Amino acid sequence: MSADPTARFAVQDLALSRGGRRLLAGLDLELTPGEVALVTGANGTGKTTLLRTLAGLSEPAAGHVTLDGIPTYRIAAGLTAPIAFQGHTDGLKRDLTVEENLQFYAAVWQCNTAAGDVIAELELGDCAHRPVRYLSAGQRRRTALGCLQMRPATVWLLDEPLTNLDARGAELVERWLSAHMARGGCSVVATHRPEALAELASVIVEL
Amino acid sequence: MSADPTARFAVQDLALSRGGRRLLAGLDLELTPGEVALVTGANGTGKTTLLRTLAGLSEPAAGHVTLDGIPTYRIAAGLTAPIAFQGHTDGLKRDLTVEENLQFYAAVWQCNTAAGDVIAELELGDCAHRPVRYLSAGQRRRTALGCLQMRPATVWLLDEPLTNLDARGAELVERWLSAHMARGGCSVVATHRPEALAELASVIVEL
Amino acid sequence: MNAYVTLFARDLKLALRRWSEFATPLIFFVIIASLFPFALSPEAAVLNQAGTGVLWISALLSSLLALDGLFRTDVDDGSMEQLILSPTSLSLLVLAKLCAHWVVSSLPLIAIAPFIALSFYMPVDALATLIVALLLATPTLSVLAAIGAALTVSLKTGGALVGLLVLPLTSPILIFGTRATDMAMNGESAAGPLYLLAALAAFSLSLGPMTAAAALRVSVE
Amino acid sequence: MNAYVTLFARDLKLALRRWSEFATPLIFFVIIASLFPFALSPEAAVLNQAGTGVLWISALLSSLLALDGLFRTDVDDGSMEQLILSPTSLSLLVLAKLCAHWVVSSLPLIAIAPFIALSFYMPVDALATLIVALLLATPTLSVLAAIGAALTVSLKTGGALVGLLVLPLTSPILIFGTRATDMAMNGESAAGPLYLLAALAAFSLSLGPMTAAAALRVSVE
Amino acid sequence: MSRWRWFHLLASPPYVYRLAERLAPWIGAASVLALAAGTYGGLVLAPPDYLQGEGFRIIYVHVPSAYIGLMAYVVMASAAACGFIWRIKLAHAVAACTAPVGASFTFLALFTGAVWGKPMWGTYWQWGDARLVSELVLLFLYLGFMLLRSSFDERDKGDRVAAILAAVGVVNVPIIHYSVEWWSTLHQGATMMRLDGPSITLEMLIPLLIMIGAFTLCFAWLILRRLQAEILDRERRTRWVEQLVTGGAS
Ligand code: HEM
Ligand SMILES: Nc1ncnc2c1ncn2[C@@H]1O[C@H](COP(=O)(O)OP(=O)(O)OP(=O)(O)O)[C@@H](O)[C@H]1O
Ligand SMILES: Nc1ncnc2c1ncn2[C@@H]1O[C@H](COP(=O)(O)OP(=O)(O)OP(=O)(O)O)[C@@H](O)[C@H]1O
Ligand SMILES: [Mg+2]
Ligand SMILES: [Mg+2]
Repeated sequence: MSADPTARFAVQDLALSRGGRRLLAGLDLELTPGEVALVTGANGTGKTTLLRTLAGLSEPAAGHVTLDGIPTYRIAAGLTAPIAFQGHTDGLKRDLTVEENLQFYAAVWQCNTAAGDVIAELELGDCAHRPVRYLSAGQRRRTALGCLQMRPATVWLLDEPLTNLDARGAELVERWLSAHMARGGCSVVATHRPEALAELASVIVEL
Repeated sequence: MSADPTARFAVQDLALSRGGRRLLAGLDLELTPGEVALVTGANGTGKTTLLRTLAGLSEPAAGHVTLDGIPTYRIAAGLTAPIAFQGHTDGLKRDLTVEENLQFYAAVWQCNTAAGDVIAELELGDCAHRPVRYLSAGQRRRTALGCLQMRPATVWLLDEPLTNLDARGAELVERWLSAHMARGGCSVVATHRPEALAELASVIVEL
Repeated sequence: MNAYVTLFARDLKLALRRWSEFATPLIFFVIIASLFPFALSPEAAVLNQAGTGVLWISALLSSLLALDGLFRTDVDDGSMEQLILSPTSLSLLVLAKLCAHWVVSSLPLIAIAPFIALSFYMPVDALATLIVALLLATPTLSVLAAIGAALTVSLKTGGALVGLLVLPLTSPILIFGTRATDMAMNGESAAGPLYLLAALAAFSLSLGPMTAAAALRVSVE
Repeated sequence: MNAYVTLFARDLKLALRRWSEFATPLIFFVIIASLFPFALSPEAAVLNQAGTGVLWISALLSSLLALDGLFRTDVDDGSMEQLILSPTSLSLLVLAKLCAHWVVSSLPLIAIAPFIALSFYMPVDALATLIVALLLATPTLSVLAAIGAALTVSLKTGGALVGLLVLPLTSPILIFGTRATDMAMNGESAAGPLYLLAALAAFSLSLGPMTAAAALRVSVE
Repeated sequence: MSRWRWFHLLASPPYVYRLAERLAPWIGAASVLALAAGTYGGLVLAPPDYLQGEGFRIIYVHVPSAYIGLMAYVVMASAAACGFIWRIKLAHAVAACTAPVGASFTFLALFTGAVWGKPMWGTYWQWGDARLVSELVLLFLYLGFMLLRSSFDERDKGDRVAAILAAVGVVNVPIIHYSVEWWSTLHQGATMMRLDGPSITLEMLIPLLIMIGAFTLCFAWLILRRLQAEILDRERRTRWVEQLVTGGAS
């Protein structure tokens, strides 16, 4: 399951539509290892839809999204899993503790990062054994982001990762993104606060 | 149901706890008509808990929250409703359209603001008749904030109102807050981006 | 009162938004009833005997099934907080939700019950009693289910136990209901069990919404 | 395989944390079973006839009832997206969830069934057949219900629509199940229907998870 | 090579629309003729049954509609499966417009059977009978398909999800059919519905066969017309439909 860290992520002539309405068309984008693309745009312009399509969760209306030449839609259909997606929802089980949630994802992705280390980095030490249901919104978001460390993924697709995070949380996201780039990964981040991540970005896609 | 626009909102020696842990103690705050208090603090320090207690949704561990001398906990128990609370969740029905959601709250609060005007102000014209389920995260948040205009409330309690909003959305919140203050209302806003609302704030509570 | 009507209308609208939603409890009822002959022997004598039971159990199930989500969606999406903070009393609002749910789930079922009863060879004279009994029993079932739903929503794990305690309370309703139907089928007067059902309905409708409202207030805290 | 075990364990753990949700169908089962004698005449002969039917219908309903939420919570909280993107095949993960659900909801029911059967005067010799038949039939019921749940997961309409989709498909199981039980009660060998149940279980377990996975993929889109 | 050309043509809505436009009148006319012939043969030429008297003539509606009801399900499920596997929107359209037609014929079979049952068995409905119950289950399968499809606001998604259901259903139809048959023979012996084997005369049989043919043609005509409507609805935003509509208006 070890993902190739130097993959090429390419978007060609992409068109998206929702409910019969065309959201965007003719989008081209190419990310080489170590690059971050920021996606910005007003509410409802299609950032989330774009990220889901890049992840291979939905099929584009036209065009292609490929990772090393393989369409991501087929990757999502179970070949291998080099793509990590973090959407508006957090993907956590309310009744499991922070630690259990992290361990679950580690097991599913067959990754041997220790949950304890990630929890320490997230500064969630005192709620590690508390069910997620009792966490504050920001603590939940941190846990969800922690799951990123549990996936050996080449491409990170993050939808407004800074939501509900305080200043230290935002710093953490920045640090993790740089580390991911340094490892040769690439990433697409949708955000309403491009200024907070502008230093890292190599491309800015304005929808 | 007409709310007194010039009420006095007072917090005396408030203490909060969750799950047996004391979150804060000895908080005093007094808001006169036209004042906005910003609540800031790291993730998990108790901003949401504070706002819910102010709204009267939960009882404080110690101390009092009063609006013109009446404890808000009793207000919430059904006497009258001069308090509007907007939390992390949006309180919208997924299967109703934007317009229907707004009209519902207008009817429950017996307020005769026209939904159409609010929708226009929210710039949601083209999704007014779309079920909320199909809106983007930001469009949903706007709709939720729109419900504020449907309640003749003196006190606005907003928990991170800027979440998921783009720049124009943030401006709108600012504009509405100023209008509310100009009407003689007061408000408490929890946020991780105090700089965006700093101009309006008369008090900043650092948790 | 205005808020009552609004919430009632909203819940009706939510239910009717898709016609499938309105039709499915009905079809569900028909299907359960038509599956029973598979499990029992399809002879008229046995079916006739079991018909009453089948009808009442199907009625119970279809009024309980949908009720689980009665408050959960409102609590999850934050509407419940808004309703609690609204100027109208929460008990009244709970009653509105209950009534809407009853109209959508129980009323069509009562309308179709006579046909099912006929297909189970119930005598025509007994139908009126069956309908009256269902009209009296279903509100109580709905109230009980609503209390269970409110407790389950509010007390997360521990309180669900209370929800479980509510379920067995439905058995008196079923017993009086089947009793009334059986008596009518035998040509006797079913007034006794019907009065009891009416008393239970009055009792539960007057106290139930308050109880559910109290449980909900805790849930949101 | 590792992911299979993990997901299985997680779902078991979640179920035990919310045990009341899973106990509900069981209580249902007991209530229905204890209530049926009221609807039938309490004579041994009639009860004996109806007992099989009641047992099977309750088994059917209780495996359908809880399954509605099998995927819904995962879809709502975004876990499903993560599972779809994971390196393990989705069919295998669906199978894991199914197995966990079966252990939590069907197994206790099978454990309690003999006691209910005895209370309906079923002969002791027939109990072994009853248990085997339930063991063979419940997996197919769960698979069918899971497919129904996957098809409707992105709809607000919950249990009722699933019922409509799935109940007609379950009639063979009911027929073979009751047939096996009846044959055993008459002292005949029930091998025939049991083999058919086993064949259906093998068939549905091999194709069902794939089908449910395909439905989930479309739904989450 | 040419086989693939056909495949592509059949997946092209305008082509299929025009093809249906050309075929429908012929099939419709043929169906009317056959219906007339079958009705005349069945109601006038065929002699009354020696057991059931004139009442047996309902068979000329009952059996054909029962047969169409079953066949339509197979048509619907195959179309839906093609649509799902090869992602042909048109195949989904075929499935979508077959469902109500099939459900109607199934209902007709149930209804005529019930009406027939009253004089023959003394009751409209008999839970114990295999055919009756499996026909009812078939009706539920249709209703499930239609309800599921219409529950999605995005037609695309509804098509694909319902296709899965149709495929599961088609696997189950034979299982249901046979299991029900075995079940009822266990409890009450042979069913009452049986043409009396060799005793049926040619005069009765031939009109029946003609009626079956006529119903099939009628079914085909209904499907073609409904398919045209469905295509127009699905393609209402395309240029060719616009031209078709404005061209027709001017
Ligand atoms: C609601 C009641 C009824 C239903 C649902 C029903 C259904 C069916 C079905 C599904 C078929 C099979 C057609 C085929 O195999 O292609 C059939 C055939 C037939 N039915 Fe009925 N039926 C009903 C009542 C009756 C009654 C009351 C009679 C007459 C006494 C009757 C006489 C026949 C005959 C003669 C056939 C042709 C049998 C054959 O060719 O094998 N049906 N019916
Ligand atoms: N049942 C509980 N048991 C223990 N701790 C709890 C419980 N419920 C909440 N908490 C804790 O209470 C604290 C306050 O949460 P609250 O949601 O008020 O924080 P917040 O300031 O709004 O944070 P954020 O900025 O992340 O939204 C959190 O640290 C949370 O973990
Ligand atoms: N079924 C549908 N019918 C019509 N429009 C739809 C449907 N589903 C989504 N949309 C629209 O598609 C657009 C794209 O939504 P998306 O969630 O991708 O936006 P976004 O850029 O992420 O916005 P935000 O910044 O608010 O998160 C929105 O305008 C939404 O209203
Ligand atoms: Mg978005
Ligand atoms: Mg908070």
